[in-house]
Amino acid sequence: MSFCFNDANVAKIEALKKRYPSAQALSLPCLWMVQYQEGYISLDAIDVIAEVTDTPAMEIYRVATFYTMFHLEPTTQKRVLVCKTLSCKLCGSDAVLEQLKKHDVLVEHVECLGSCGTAPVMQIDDVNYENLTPTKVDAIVEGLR
Amino acid sequence: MSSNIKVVTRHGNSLKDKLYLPAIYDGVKVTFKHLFDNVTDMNAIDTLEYPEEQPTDITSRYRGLHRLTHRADDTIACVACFMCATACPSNCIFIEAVDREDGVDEKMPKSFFIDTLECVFCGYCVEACPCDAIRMDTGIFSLTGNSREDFVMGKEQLLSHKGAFGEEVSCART
Amino acid sequence: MREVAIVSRKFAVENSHTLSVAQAHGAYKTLEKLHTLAPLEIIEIIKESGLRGKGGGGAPAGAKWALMPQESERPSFVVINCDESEPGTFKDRQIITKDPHLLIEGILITCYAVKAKHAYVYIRGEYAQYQDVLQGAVDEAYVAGILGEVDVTLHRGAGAYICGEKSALLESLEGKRGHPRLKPKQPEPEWYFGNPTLVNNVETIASVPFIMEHGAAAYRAYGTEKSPGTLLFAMSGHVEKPGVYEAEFGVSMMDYINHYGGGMKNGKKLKAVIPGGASTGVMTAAEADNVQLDYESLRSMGLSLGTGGMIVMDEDTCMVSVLKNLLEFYHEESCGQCTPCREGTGWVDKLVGKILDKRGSSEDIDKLLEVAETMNGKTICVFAPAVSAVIVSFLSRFRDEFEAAL
Amino acid sequence: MSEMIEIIVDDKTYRAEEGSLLIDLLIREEIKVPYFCYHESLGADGNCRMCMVEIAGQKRPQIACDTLVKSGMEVNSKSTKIEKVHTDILELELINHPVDCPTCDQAGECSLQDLYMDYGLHDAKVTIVDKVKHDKKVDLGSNVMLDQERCVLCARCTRFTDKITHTHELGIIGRGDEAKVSTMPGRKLDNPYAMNVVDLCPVGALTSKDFRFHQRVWFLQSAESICHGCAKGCNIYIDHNKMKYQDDVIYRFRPRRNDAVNGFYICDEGRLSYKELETNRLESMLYDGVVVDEHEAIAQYKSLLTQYQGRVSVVIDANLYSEEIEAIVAYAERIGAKVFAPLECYNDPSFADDMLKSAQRAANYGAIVKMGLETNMPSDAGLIINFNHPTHFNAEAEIHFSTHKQESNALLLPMAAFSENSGSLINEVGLEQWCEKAVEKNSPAPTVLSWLEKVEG
Repeated sequence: MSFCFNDANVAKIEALKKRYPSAQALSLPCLWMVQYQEGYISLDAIDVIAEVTDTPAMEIYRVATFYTMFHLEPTTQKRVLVCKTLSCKLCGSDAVLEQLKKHDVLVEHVECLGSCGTAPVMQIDDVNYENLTPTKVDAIVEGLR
Repeated sequence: MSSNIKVVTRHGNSLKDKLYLPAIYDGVKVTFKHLFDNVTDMNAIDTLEYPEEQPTDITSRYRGLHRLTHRADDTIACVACFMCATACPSNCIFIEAVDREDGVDEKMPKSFFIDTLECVFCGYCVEACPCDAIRMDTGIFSLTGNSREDFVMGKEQLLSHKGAFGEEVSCART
Repeated sequence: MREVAIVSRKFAVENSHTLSVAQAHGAYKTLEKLHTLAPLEIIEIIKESGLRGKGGGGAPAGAKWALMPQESERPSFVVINCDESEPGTFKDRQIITKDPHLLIEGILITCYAVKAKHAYVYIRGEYAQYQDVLQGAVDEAYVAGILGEVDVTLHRGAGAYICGEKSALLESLEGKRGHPRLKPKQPEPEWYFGNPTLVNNVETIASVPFIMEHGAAAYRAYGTEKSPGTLLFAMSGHVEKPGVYEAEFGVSMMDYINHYGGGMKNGKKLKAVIPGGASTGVMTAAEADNVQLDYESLRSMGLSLGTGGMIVMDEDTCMVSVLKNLLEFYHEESCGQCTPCREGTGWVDKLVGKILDKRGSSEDIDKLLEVAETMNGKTICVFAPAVSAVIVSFLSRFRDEFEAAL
Repeated sequence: MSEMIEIIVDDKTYRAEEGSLLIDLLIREEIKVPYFCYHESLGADGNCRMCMVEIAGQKRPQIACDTLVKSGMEVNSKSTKIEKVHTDILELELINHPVDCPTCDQAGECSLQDLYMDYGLHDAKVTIVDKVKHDKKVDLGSNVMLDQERCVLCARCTRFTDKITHTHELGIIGRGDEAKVSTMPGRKLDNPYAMNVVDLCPVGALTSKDFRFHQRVWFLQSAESICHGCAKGCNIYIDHNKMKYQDDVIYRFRPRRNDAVNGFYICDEGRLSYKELETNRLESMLYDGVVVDEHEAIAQYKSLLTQYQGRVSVVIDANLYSEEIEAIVAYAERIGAKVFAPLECYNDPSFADDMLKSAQRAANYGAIVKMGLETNMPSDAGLIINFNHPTHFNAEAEIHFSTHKQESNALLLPMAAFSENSGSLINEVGLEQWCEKAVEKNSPAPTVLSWLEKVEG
């Protein structure tokens, strides 16, 4: 199985190339595109990105493993990011986590999501769900189906 | 006086000391006392009637024949680090190392020989071992053989020796 | 308390992120005036205003702008740091969602002053939904012809706290791992693919239009002598109404918490406050009673103002578990480049974990301080020194709690 | 070239080029400074934080690898304060290290061990038991084994594949204390210089599959020599040892620094060429496939020489030492033989690259050219006396001084290989270099010079 950027992404890459002094700068945007297109970042995709960005594939792989938001393994479950950092912890992220364990989702315990004022918070598909309570968690996760 | 003759001054503080004869008498007295005791009671002799009689006073600190210890899982404890061979003053330990494939460790001896004819039983190898893999606690003090080769102990033989004082497995490698 | 709205003036306006609403409320007015001034004159105004970087360090912005070459063979760039990852900090997100055009206006002024034609906004990966709002505003500005001569590109990070450090951010923007760079030997601009680059925080740039419009003196009318102007202070944790509220430097911390935050949650007693984001250390309730929110006051206590994102903790909070929580954060986020940070953050995390599990000994507390000492001042960036300061601040103020946990 | 200035290190004055790296000065002047990540050929990376020194006027200790020498700079490299810094950072390097020196092949030449002896020597303060775990046995390919737990993440190996070979196989992946060196999943380290990462690695993370476990390094003796793989003349150490009751054996070749020739590196093919010196060696004198003693061999030699008087050609291998070549040429003159040193067979363009590998695969190529010897193939030869030249010649009769066994009915006389003899070589650009004698075999084959004495005696 080999990877190809879809047409929309190919157009995006062409547009982005004009906006950076070097193609290497496209590695993060490309990794994002791959992740949205495929759900995860495969080694094939890394090779394609390496070609697009004119950068060694290893460099792209190093980058992909550095940033925690990139996933190198596919999953069929819904990823739920729960913030575990201080403000959320003080405001009850442990209860949120306990509640989430009862659902069939892939819970990722992540560091600060930048919603300290509306803690506790979780993020699903780039959307923050704030001021959570266990009841709210149930409603939100049920709503995903 | 001839220059070849050296005058030795008598030692001692008193005349009795300077005479020497009383001291000689004291010494001879001890000798004859033992002679007399031994002749009258054969059991008082400290000599062992070996091999009919075997020693009973071998302690755990006695440096007997070497052995290679096992880990708790019964595999060899030695990792072929060559520390014993390096420390050995008589260069009588011969090791060949090899990749260990059983997943227990990375490295083990493919062959491990101690030439006990060259060995001076100093125990440096035991001191040097970082893995408590070689010991001299077998209590074996007597080695016999028909050829020189019989005294070159291989890995299997060294592994087969049992410890004589209870501590069977390597303390360092569990 | 004097109400002030320099950056937050359009926050309450509905749909302020759209160009029409923003313009109706005065957005982009300064652009007409902009070209009547020379770039160097603008830098002078910024210098006079005493504007300080609001990303945590508080370095004077004007001096940084002045490092940018006015004549350069290579193109200059402006990079806006919106990698807001410091726990307790969530102010830049308010700007990019509630008044993105203020930021764009600030960018245009900055680019003019430092002769840059392209600005990048580096947004943390977790802010995708807020990035969309800002991207919408940028698109509108392109359509309206506000952007075009100057380009603005949004660049999304992907979950690395260290990319908030300016040189790590640039590495990341170059498409590499976010490793901070070795520091230059003399003052010089940052470099993006070898091109001179200015890196500023979102709020710093968003403060620029006000200064342009009303002059340096108007900005200096707020705040203190050394910390002029305002900051989007924020609070979270055990307060009734957590959130972001703009206030001038120098206000009393307790006044701020009581006035905007509605006091402590459930009427509990205050125990401790982390003054400006996780890395700024911790203070006791007694210290919080007397402290003013400006860089110098906090510096004198051995703490720092950081981004002004306060984390408020009530009497029921266990300080050992708070420190453990923070150290887990640092352990997770260390980039792993320098030995003291890579190994030290893990060790202190595990040590505090040991104390929290009641397996610790008094030696472990001393060891914590010793490791903290080793982590201080021996690394490329200030991540490890910040961790070190956090440990020291916790142990110097709440040592009894740690000892009780043994 | 920049101005030479004076700086003070530990109260002594040194001269250095302004703006050069302080650590280079410290290394050059042999002032003890601990470091892992710095390497003269890879430059500063500043990640290990070990090379800290105190600089007058600076509040904090500074890393010497990122400090430029300035006139009047005062450096202190051994105060109690700075020694504590070294000790403390070294301790951090060790907290997640498995400390498995007994099984580690780097033991004896490991920077961590050496620095622990210099700066550590304390009991472990680490009480945490859950060290970070990684893979301990990764076969990277190209004879390189990786132990991720022993790695100090100095990034020398990754910088080598990035900056020197530009092949980018290695990288540090992950971050924080989970960071580790790796290749991309399913891919291998694959370049002709790959094994240099083993030398570069300051600790036991990268070891040579070819060498590891064969010998402990403290038993080895090193001789300074030159690689015979091609005409580049890369400087090497021949690491060899004679174990009790055994023969003297070469265990490995290591590159030896020479900035004028090979810098810090050698190619893998050259590095592994030591194996040829240990295998398939001609050990006895043979005539017509039958073992003969020295007396018979010399008698046979002389009778062949008499029989083909006037129709004798001498052929010389371009890997022989200059001294040997000169002696052979002089001998040929005495017996009235023509001298040939055909070079055609050494030419292998497929071997060449723009780093260290030369298409001329003969170590003393330069000497043959310099002496102006006939490089054509010998023609109309009755008898060919071949001094280890690899080509098979058609002649009525042949006498072959050879290091290695071969299928031949000729008079085969074993001779010492370059590692068993000393002499000088001239490389392809005319640089003359000396090779030490390394190996003393239990029953050594005669050298060319002693053979000449024997056959003329």
